[in-house]
Amino acid sequence: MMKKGIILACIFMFLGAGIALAAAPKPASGDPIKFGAVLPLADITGKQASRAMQLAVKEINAAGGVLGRPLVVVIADDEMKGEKGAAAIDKLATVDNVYAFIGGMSSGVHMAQLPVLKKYAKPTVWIGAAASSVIEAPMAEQAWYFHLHPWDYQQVGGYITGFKELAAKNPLIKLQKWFIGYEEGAFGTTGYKGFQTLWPQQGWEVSGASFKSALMGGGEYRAALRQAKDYKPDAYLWLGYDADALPMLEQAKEIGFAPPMLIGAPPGWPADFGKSPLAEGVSLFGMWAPSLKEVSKVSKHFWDAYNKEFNEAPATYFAPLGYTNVYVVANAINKVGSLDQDKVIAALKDTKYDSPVGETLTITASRALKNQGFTKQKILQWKKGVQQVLWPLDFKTAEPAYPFPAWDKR
Amino acid sequence: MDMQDNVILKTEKLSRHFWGLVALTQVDIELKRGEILGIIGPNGAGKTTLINVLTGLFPPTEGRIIYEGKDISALPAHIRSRIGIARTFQISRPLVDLTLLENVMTGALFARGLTCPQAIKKASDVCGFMGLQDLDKPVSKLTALEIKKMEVARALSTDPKILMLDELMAGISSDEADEMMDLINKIRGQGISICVIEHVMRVIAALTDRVIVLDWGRTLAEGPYAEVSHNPMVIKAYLGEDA
Amino acid sequence: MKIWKAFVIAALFLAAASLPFYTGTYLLHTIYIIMMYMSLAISWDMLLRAGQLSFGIAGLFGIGGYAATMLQVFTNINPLICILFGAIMAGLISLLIGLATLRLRGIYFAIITLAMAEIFRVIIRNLPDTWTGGAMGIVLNNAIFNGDVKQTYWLVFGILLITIVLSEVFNKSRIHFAITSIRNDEIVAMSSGIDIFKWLVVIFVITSTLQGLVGAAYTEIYGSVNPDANFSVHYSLLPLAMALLGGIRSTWGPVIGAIVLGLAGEYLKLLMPYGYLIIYGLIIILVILFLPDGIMGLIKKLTQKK
Amino acid sequence: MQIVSKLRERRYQAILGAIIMAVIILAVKPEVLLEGIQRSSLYAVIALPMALILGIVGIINLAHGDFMMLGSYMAYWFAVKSGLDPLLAMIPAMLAFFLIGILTFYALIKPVLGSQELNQLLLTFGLGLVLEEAANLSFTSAPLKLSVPYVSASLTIGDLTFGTFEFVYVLAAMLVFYIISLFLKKTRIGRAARAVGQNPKGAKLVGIDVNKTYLIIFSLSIAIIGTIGVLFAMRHSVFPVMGAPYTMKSFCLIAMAGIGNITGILWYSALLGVSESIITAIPGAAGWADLVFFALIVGAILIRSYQQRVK
Repeated sequence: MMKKGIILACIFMFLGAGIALAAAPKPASGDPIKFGAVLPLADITGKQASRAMQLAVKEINAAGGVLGRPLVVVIADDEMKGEKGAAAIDKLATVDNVYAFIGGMSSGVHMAQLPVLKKYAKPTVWIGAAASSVIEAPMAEQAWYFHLHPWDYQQVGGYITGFKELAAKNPLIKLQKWFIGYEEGAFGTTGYKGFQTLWPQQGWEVSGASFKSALMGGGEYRAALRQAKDYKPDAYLWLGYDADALPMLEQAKEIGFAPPMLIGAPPGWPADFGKSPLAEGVSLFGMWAPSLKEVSKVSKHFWDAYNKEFNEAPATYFAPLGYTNVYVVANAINKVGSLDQDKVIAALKDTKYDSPVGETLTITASRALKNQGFTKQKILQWKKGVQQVLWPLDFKTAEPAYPFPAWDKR
Repeated sequence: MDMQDNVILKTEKLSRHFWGLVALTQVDIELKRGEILGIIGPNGAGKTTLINVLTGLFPPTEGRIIYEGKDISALPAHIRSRIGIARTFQISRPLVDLTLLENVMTGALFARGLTCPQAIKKASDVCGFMGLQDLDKPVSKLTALEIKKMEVARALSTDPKILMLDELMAGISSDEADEMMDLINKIRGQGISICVIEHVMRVIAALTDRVIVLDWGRTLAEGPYAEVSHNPMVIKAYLGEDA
Repeated sequence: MKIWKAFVIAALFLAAASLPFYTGTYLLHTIYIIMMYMSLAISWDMLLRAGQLSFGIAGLFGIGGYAATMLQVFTNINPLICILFGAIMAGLISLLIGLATLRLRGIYFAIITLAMAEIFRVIIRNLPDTWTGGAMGIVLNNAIFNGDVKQTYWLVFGILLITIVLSEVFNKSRIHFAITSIRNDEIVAMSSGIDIFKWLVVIFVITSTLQGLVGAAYTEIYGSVNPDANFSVHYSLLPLAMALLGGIRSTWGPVIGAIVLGLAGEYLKLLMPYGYLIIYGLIIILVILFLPDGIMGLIKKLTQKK
Repeated sequence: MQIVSKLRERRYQAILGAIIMAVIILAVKPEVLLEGIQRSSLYAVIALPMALILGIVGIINLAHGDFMMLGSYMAYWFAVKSGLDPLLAMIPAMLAFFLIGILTFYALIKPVLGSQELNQLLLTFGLGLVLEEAANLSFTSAPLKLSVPYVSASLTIGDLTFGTFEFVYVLAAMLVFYIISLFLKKTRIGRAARAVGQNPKGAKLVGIDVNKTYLIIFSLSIAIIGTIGVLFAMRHSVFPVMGAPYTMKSFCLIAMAGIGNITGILWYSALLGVSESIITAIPGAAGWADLVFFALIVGAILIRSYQQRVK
């Protein structure tokens, strides 16, 4: 009896919503359309992504909502634990009845969510989890699964193209010998393995040494740095976290290691990194930099709106990614004009969205997955305390400083 | 042969050192079947160490322990308990999270390998023998005498052939001590050989067939109490300690 | 009295077993997560009853998970067999560790168990990718029962039942007397004919097998393993907190503690998305300060007064 | 002959072994030894106050690293607000953390002194959780890092270039060790503390105010670890969960040395730090450093227990 009542009520609500939709398209009203986002809220990446999502929701609703109905993003914390991440999907699906799943951060958590996601097979657009070995292949057959963050190997592939283009413009830049200092966890090791497979294909040499990230209680890099110094690389890259950034540079300076190119690839940077004199000339990989606001309107809009809304600067690229995440799904539904899942998925595949990370987001096939969003990260460089974009050249905000300035000449 | 059969436990040149300190040196003792042997000596003479070595808490540094004709020097404590060597402790060691009956049961359960119902029966019998009542009381509510009796009962529930009582009379009144002595005599009556460490000489005099005097880890004298108590060396050892 | 007790237990059992018929997916999922932690908490407590403190739940949890997953990957046999295999492997490994270390006591044994968990993690992370998936881990083709929540619930409930039954056996049989003697006074225990080392090894192996069982079920349910997640220290600490909160050395203490902390975590998260863990920490502090014997201690006090 | 008999003692064997190893490493890769000693000192100086609390108050303080974390945030905050050298923050930190120690003692530690060890353990675990989350709510999880030029100072002798700042940790470890030893041996309260640590009931009988002794030892230890937090922040990133791994490492070190063995902590941290340094210096082996770390701990504990059993 109860069930029937609920179903009837739902039908009436849908009917009501339909009538409301036909009658008055603006502003958003009626029964909300819900997206469910799973993010680690205790971490700054998840916290800022969730805020950026709320920002997008606010804008979308102000502009008429989704199908004229208000959009709601229900956010669930995964606590960076697999089981909590999976339970969050169950909650969003059954308690909140969300239409689509968005969000995402760590691959480790996402691995445990794959079975639940498969169970619901709702449109899922993920902004995190870049580890191809454990995510890409298992999700290859799922038409409803969209992955926006570039896979680990795509990132590495992007760097190859990027550095080649930079070197073509500046013949001083040498790329023959690389040394990778990588953190010993999943993030660093998978990254290093990508370099080990792709670098020799370019005829470039690569070697590496692991270290324990400060995030895991490490913070001693001198052994890895000394090995790098002995190797005399053209470029030294470290795959670690934000907590490793400055201590790593301080220790590099300490042992007198200043390669022609020094690159970092943490997912975020400490807030005050740019203030340190050691930061000057450090190259980095990332999806996004505040300086993009100089060359991209969407970026500028996002930057201003986020600052205004939350009184803080977006410090990680997961903020613009979260913002993009909501827009992409909302746009697809609005384009289709209904919640028909197959059509919405088709529309998602057709996505053309000018995202705040710079590029226009389109969906292409990656190695195994049909629905891959971004395919590369950017090459950036710290200059006078600001991250400038060096590559892709379309978004260039500065010329590369090369070689990396000596420690005592800054 | 006859002699051997008469002796249930004996030590041969038993020594025990702790981190270079000597606690027992070359101790030779014999415990005869059905006898009550007293072990006396000033504090620190090695009495408790002797019991600890005999029951297997520590292995001897040198020497052998022969029990019923077999060398048991290398056997661990729980095996010695199973083959019939039981003891009580100088400072009572009740198992605080168990009741009175359960305390007594442990011996029957593990040394005799009885099932729980059998052990309950056995323990109740032993407690009855010892005059213990209210068997479901937690040990925290027991009197000093009851705890002492409980310790004896726990030892008896292992069906021992030898019972070693370490200062059983300490901390109980003289009337209670008389009651305890009666019980000990009854236990001997069941054919159990008993080894008593005691400071209360009245008890030693009344109870024992024979005493061994230890001093500085050595055997100082041996014989019936009446004889030994007049031994000048023994008197000196005690007085020396007092002086 | 006894009939009453049996009736209550039967009613509880039926209610728990039939939960999937009238509970939503999310609640069911939350409950079986809590049940997994509950099993870990009870098994941890079972070792504690013998006087040994373990910080190594995560290690055995992870070993069980890895063993199950690797068997699944290499043979693709029935996941239930893999779960069993995971449990057995955890048991075997704990047997070796127990034989080597169970002469230690107190924090020395505790540290060894902690170190053991870390050592497993480092070894698994450094093994070739083709074996353990290295630092990234392994994803299975599918979760057990294709992710069906009801059957998953029954699986976890079954594991919890096994744990509870074993825990009750620990409390009601001769094992109870052995471990209580060992905990209270090892010298008395020896003198009562208890082979302490043997008992400790047996109990360590049983509780470790249970922890491996939960870990193996966990990986089959979520279809994946990776060294950082499956050996995460929170699998050691959270069950410990649950058991202490509920009241140690009983079956129902850890059960209550797991329910309280598990549900509190889940609801606080809804009330206070950012930083609810601070409340969680405060709950722990307040309970220790005001209910030193845990919630079970409070219940006992209240019922004794009547 | 005297030398030979001294060599029988374990302590001298250890010293001799350490010297031989040091000479070998010094000859091949001197920087490995130097960096190992620097790292060892950091381990030791963090573990020492925790050992003091465990040895005398009898509490395993699982929030130990979190107090260090607070100290590090304080250093950051001090340097940013005042513009002064963050090292100067050590003085206010010492005072502030002594007070924090007193408050923590009265609010949390004293009420559980009589209860079971596990409750004390869980209490400090809860406290650690609260401190970490409070830091997370106030400062977010994003790391902060002081930017002080002299922490990357180095010295070059011939081919060898090595960092000099971390000798501050060596100095700190020596200083803390001597302060603790002197305090325990020479002061009245220190002697009382040792008595209390060995036998609280007995100490009470001879008229020592056990609670006051606990209070002073606890607050002193918190003051030390808070101050170490300042030193730590000079060279490391500061974020809410930075302390937790050091709590674990310190706990391991204390177990390795044996409770109450303050000198042992210096030796064993040297063993751990230098061997870690050696492992990480071998190309390709760095990933196994943790294994060596924990294997050494397990080995040390097992060997000691075996030796005690044989005796």
